[in-house]
Amino acid sequence: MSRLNVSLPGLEMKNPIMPASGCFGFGREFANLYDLNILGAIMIKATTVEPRFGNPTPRVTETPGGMLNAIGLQNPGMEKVIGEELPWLSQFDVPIIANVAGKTIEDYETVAKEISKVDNVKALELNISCPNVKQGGITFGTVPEVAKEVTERVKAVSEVPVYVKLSPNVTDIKEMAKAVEAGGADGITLINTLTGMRIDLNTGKPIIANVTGGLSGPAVKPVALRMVYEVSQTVDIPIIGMGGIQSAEDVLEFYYAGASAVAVGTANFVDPFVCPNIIRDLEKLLDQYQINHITDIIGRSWA
Amino acid sequence: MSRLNVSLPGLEMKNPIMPASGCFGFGREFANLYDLNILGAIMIKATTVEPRFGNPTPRVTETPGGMLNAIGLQNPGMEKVIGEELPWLSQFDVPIIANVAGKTIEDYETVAKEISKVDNVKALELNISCPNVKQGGITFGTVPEVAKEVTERVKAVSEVPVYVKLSPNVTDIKEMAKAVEAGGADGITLINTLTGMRIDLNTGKPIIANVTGGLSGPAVKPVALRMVYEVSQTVDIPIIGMGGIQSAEDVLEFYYAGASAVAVGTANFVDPFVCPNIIRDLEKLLDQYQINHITDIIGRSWA
Amino acid sequence: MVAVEKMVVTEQIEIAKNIFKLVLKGDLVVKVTAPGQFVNLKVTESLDPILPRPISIADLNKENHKMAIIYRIEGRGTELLSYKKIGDEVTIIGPLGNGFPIQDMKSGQKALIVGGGIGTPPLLELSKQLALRGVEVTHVLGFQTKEAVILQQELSEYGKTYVATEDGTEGTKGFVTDVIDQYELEFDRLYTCGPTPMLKALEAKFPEKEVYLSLEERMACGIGACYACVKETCKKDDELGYRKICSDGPVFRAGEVVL
Amino acid sequence: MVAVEKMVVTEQIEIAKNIFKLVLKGDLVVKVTAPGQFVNLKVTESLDPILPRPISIADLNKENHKMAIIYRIEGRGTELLSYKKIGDEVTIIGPLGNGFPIQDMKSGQKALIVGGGIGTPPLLELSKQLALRGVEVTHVLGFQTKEAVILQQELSEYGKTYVATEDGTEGTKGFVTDVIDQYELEFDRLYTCGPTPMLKALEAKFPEKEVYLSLEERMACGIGACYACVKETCKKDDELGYRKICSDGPVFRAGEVVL
Ligand SMILES: Cc1cc2nc3c(=O)[nH]c(=O)nc-3n(C[C@H](O)[C@H](O)[C@H](O)COP(=O)(O)OP(=O)(O)OC[C@H]3O[C@@H](n4cnc5c(N)ncnc54)[C@H](O)[C@@H]3O)c2cc1C
Ligand SMILES: Cc1cc2nc3c(=O)[nH]c(=O)nc-3n(C[C@H](O)[C@H](O)[C@H](O)COP(=O)(O)OP(=O)(O)OC[C@H]3O[C@@H](n4cnc5c(N)ncnc54)[C@H](O)[C@@H]3O)c2cc1C
Ligand SMILES: Cc1cc2nc3c(=O)[nH]c(=O)nc-3n(C[C@H](O)[C@H](O)[C@H](O)COP(=O)(O)O)c2cc1C
Ligand SMILES: Cc1cc2nc3c(=O)[nH]c(=O)nc-3n(C[C@H](O)[C@H](O)[C@H](O)COP(=O)(O)O)c2cc1C
Ligand code: FES
Ligand code: FES
Repeated sequence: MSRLNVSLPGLEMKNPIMPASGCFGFGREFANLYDLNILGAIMIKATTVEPRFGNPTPRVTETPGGMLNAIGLQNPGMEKVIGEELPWLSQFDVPIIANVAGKTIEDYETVAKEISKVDNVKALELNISCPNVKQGGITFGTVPEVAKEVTERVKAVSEVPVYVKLSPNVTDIKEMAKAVEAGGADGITLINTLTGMRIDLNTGKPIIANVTGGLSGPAVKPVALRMVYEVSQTVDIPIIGMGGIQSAEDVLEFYYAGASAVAVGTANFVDPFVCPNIIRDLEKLLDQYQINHITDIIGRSWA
Repeated sequence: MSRLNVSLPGLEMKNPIMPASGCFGFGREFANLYDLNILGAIMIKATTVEPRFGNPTPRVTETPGGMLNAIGLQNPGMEKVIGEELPWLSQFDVPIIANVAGKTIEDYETVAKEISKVDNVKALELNISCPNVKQGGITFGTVPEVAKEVTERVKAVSEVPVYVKLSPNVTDIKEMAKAVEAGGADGITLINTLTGMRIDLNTGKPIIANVTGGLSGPAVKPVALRMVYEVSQTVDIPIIGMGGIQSAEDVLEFYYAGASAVAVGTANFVDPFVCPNIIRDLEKLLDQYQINHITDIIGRSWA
Repeated sequence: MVAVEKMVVTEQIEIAKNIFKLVLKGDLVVKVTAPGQFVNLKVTESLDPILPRPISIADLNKENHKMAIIYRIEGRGTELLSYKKIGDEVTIIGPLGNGFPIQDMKSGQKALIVGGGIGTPPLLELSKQLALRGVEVTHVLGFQTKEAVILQQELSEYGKTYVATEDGTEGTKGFVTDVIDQYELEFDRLYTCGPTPMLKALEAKFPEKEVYLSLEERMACGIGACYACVKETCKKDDELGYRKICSDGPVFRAGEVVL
Repeated sequence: MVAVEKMVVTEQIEIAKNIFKLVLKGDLVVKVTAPGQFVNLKVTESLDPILPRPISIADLNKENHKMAIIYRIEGRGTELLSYKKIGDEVTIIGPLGNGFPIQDMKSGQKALIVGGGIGTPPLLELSKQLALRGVEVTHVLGFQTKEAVILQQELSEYGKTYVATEDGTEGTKGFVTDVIDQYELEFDRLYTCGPTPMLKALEAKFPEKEVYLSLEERMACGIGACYACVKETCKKDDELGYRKICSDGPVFRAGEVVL
């Protein structure tokens, strides 16, 4: 029996490793590199009702131990994702988590309703936390009542379990978690990116055209771990943890903090084979630390 | 005429470079390494009414591009700081910024009142943002109304200008800045540390005995810059920026973002000569970028 | 197919001020399919700096599994790269992108290859392969000043090579377009890589001609997954409305995307 | 006085499994004032890892400006250190701390030096200097197993050297305290460095004796400025109530701080 298989609402996974939304497109590029069947799940790029072009470039820049991005939720729109991307992904025996974004609650409802009908979409991830979209987006992710309402309304129309992705840019992540749990969320994913900035020394102007961007990568790992630790002890729904994961060791750390599965974002850009490598190393690491099954260690760091 | 001299409320400085509170003790150790007279100012270790032992060890650990600390405001108490440390520091022609901490508003008032009477203390820095003290501390730094009240009450008793040090662990740093400005703050210092965590793979337990710690160092620089950028355009009082500064280039970035002076924390541990090195390099950098005076570039990144 | 490989440094020389030629050996070389492709290069195994750097393949030798890249020290990443010594390993992700179309160029046709500054390197392999096909190649290279001139000699092997410098310290004083005018250069197809103003000038100058431009943008993934490097299409009714420089380019037909 | 210096690697050898001896050359060496002092060592110029690593000075040669450190690969920092080659530079902050008191030890007096595992290295220079003063030195070293034994031969040069291993694969089976009992070792002063349980056992065993312990704690500044490395004092009425391991220690008289 596998020591890595994990069951979460809607998700029967071979292992708890999945690429994070926005860092893996719709899988096509990585399918050229390795067999996507080995992944625990795939979180696809944020999908909105209409196609979106996103922000002007430069959209990314590097920071110490991390990177900033302000892609601006570029995506081909719900219709194409449902009509082309998801059918293409159905060739793989991997549950898809559809990342849903929008400007209004109605947008979220529309996308959630339609995309949750697709066969291989096993769960939704409500992106109420994208810092790079000017309207809507960010407020949903920082006001508990609004987050609760979005969650409730999406739950009412979704045919699959709903995970809510929380923003780390809040005073009290526990409040946010409790709000979305009360709204009926089946799980929580965190963290999205921390809002940050970098300035070009030659021009004195921000490097990212959008001025600020979302900070991700190893630099944010301590913040992500702290939030997983806090939230996992506050709510009764499972957490998919992310933020700076680069190695199987990092996966253990998130499990100890209280995560029930993890997602890998930025690291896919540093090494496109990072997900298969982590899955390979994880099994060895369980031996090394004499862990019988990965689920045995959830929350081991709790007092 | 110097191209680096800077005047801020209470502070006439040869240059805008000062060690950050808690990363320089009361200067004694660094005085063995170089002449403290070259510094623009010194932010001394947080001072509380009573002596404090602080948290159990381990108190520090490393993270990707940064570090976590949970010192717990260890300090010899107001009486000793006023009776021994500040007189010793008075041998240097450098303005001292006294970092004031406490559990209650009364604590802040008591320390502020007494310490602001000392001759070489030219400004206070209200530490309402230390994440490593369990009672009091953190609430002051995350609730605008409370922050305003502490500021007002300290302003009423202080004989020198009061800077308020803001926590980055908030949803809206602009709100906090406006609150302390309304409370009469003469300036703002930011950022204090982001709350983070790291787990020991061998034990599965947090490495920091206090469980969480404050994240500092280059990893947080993008967050610090973003907050300086936001706050400097929101309030009319000057900002002393900090968070991950390691080089003269970093100083320029903070100036472009909107800072009027900067503090250097963690980098003092990586290279104890970092402050003199930055001061030396800064002058050259002004040449390279054809900047006449450092104050010319404050906020150059603003739209 | 894209691979990740630790390639070994077999040569590192400074060919002009702050411009280096680095030769790397590894199996990845045989996967290169076209001149103008690039690699994403990790300058260190540590996370400082964390992102790989996109650098064009300048010269290829599939038989002995070697390729050369030519880069200018711009910032910390390229500076660290310049410290690599023979025998050191460098992690390479590649080959990436589609490169310049050459299969449809026939012997006897005329190609004008225009390079600007540090955009010149990928044109070396391009020129070599065109020449091999019997295409008549002419080069026009633009630089700021004499010290910045690179690859003039190497390119001369494959065809006539003109140089322009902005300050006139070498060749024609002025821009590549001045050289083209001055010598009334003719071509069936123009290939170019260099700074955006130069690409814009060439696009504007030859609206009726077949012009291929190699573009740059800040990248993260380099393979088309992150949407960091998009450009809008010129045609507003284009089905997608955008192209990714890393995976749809970096070479585009002039008029395809907005420069 | 503390200096920051790029010292040059002149030797790097693996003296036991995952344990390395690194010899560094530089002017900083002449500033060392006592055995048991340590340095803070940057394993890379990059910010990954960012903090310097505290490592004891194991052997000193002031004349030719060399010092040796002996370290075990524990994590990423020490692993990276083990890749340093002859000629490489390593940035060192030091010397730090106060080291072992030896000035008051007289010729003919007896010192018992007890080392545990990777705590043994600073005892080498200590023993050398004590022996030079005519002090009669005896060593007891404790390790987990035979493969982990280090410095047995080097220390034998200065005095009798006993070894204990937990699994009995070398010397006495058991702990250093077992060796001391077994051979009824006597001393005027005991110096020790090693894991905390060992230090505690020695402190408890010789409450009436002069025992000096070298301690460890996670550090940041290494110079006494950050309050990362404090230990509570045993005496509750101590004026400070704490000591900093980096600047007040790392060596303390047993009974001064709570282990
Ligand atoms: C397809 C492509 C091919 C290229 N080929 C070459 C080549 O053959 N020779 C050469 O010298 N340069 C080439 N460049 C530019 C090269 O990528 C940058 O000069 C290099 O990344 C700068 O890195 P740095 O760390 O020295 O500078 P920094 O400014 O410190 O880099 C910081 C970050 O910005 C990015 N960045 C900075 N400048 C550029 C740029 N112009 N384009 C894309 N990203 C940038 C870096 O990749 C890095 O993520 C190419 C760029 C692209 C997109
Ligand atoms: C005064 C002093 C003298 C020392 N002398 C020696 C010596 O001579 N030989 C030797 O092998 N080791 C010695 N150590 C321990 C050595 O500092 C650690 O083994 C080393 O820092 C581990 O670094 P790493 O990157 O390999 O491990 P990691 O676990 O990756 O290190 C992560 C962080 O934890 C810190 N850390 C980890 N373990 C320790 C520890 N035991 N003590 C202090 N900080 C630690 C590191 O400095 C770093 O900041 C000494 C420690 C101190 C305090
Ligand atoms: C280039 C990029 C694009 C992203 N796009 C999305 C997105 O569309 N939807 C979303 O919920 N999160 C998005 N994220 C956030 C990641 O899914 C993830 O939460 C974050 O990057 C932290 O993980 P990491 O440190 O492993 O990258 C994006 C991140 C990056 C770097
Ligand atoms: C070890 C340590 C101790 C600190 N102690 C204090 C303190 O006593 N008072 C305070 O206001 N900030 C304290 N700080 C926060 C710093 O002053 C500074 O705000 C923060 O570290 C960000 O700057 P940096 O990235 O340059 O370190 C401490 C930071 C560190 C690393
Ligand atoms: S760099 Fe990721 S899509 Fe081009
Ligand atoms: S490490 Fe900073 S006080 Fe000891």
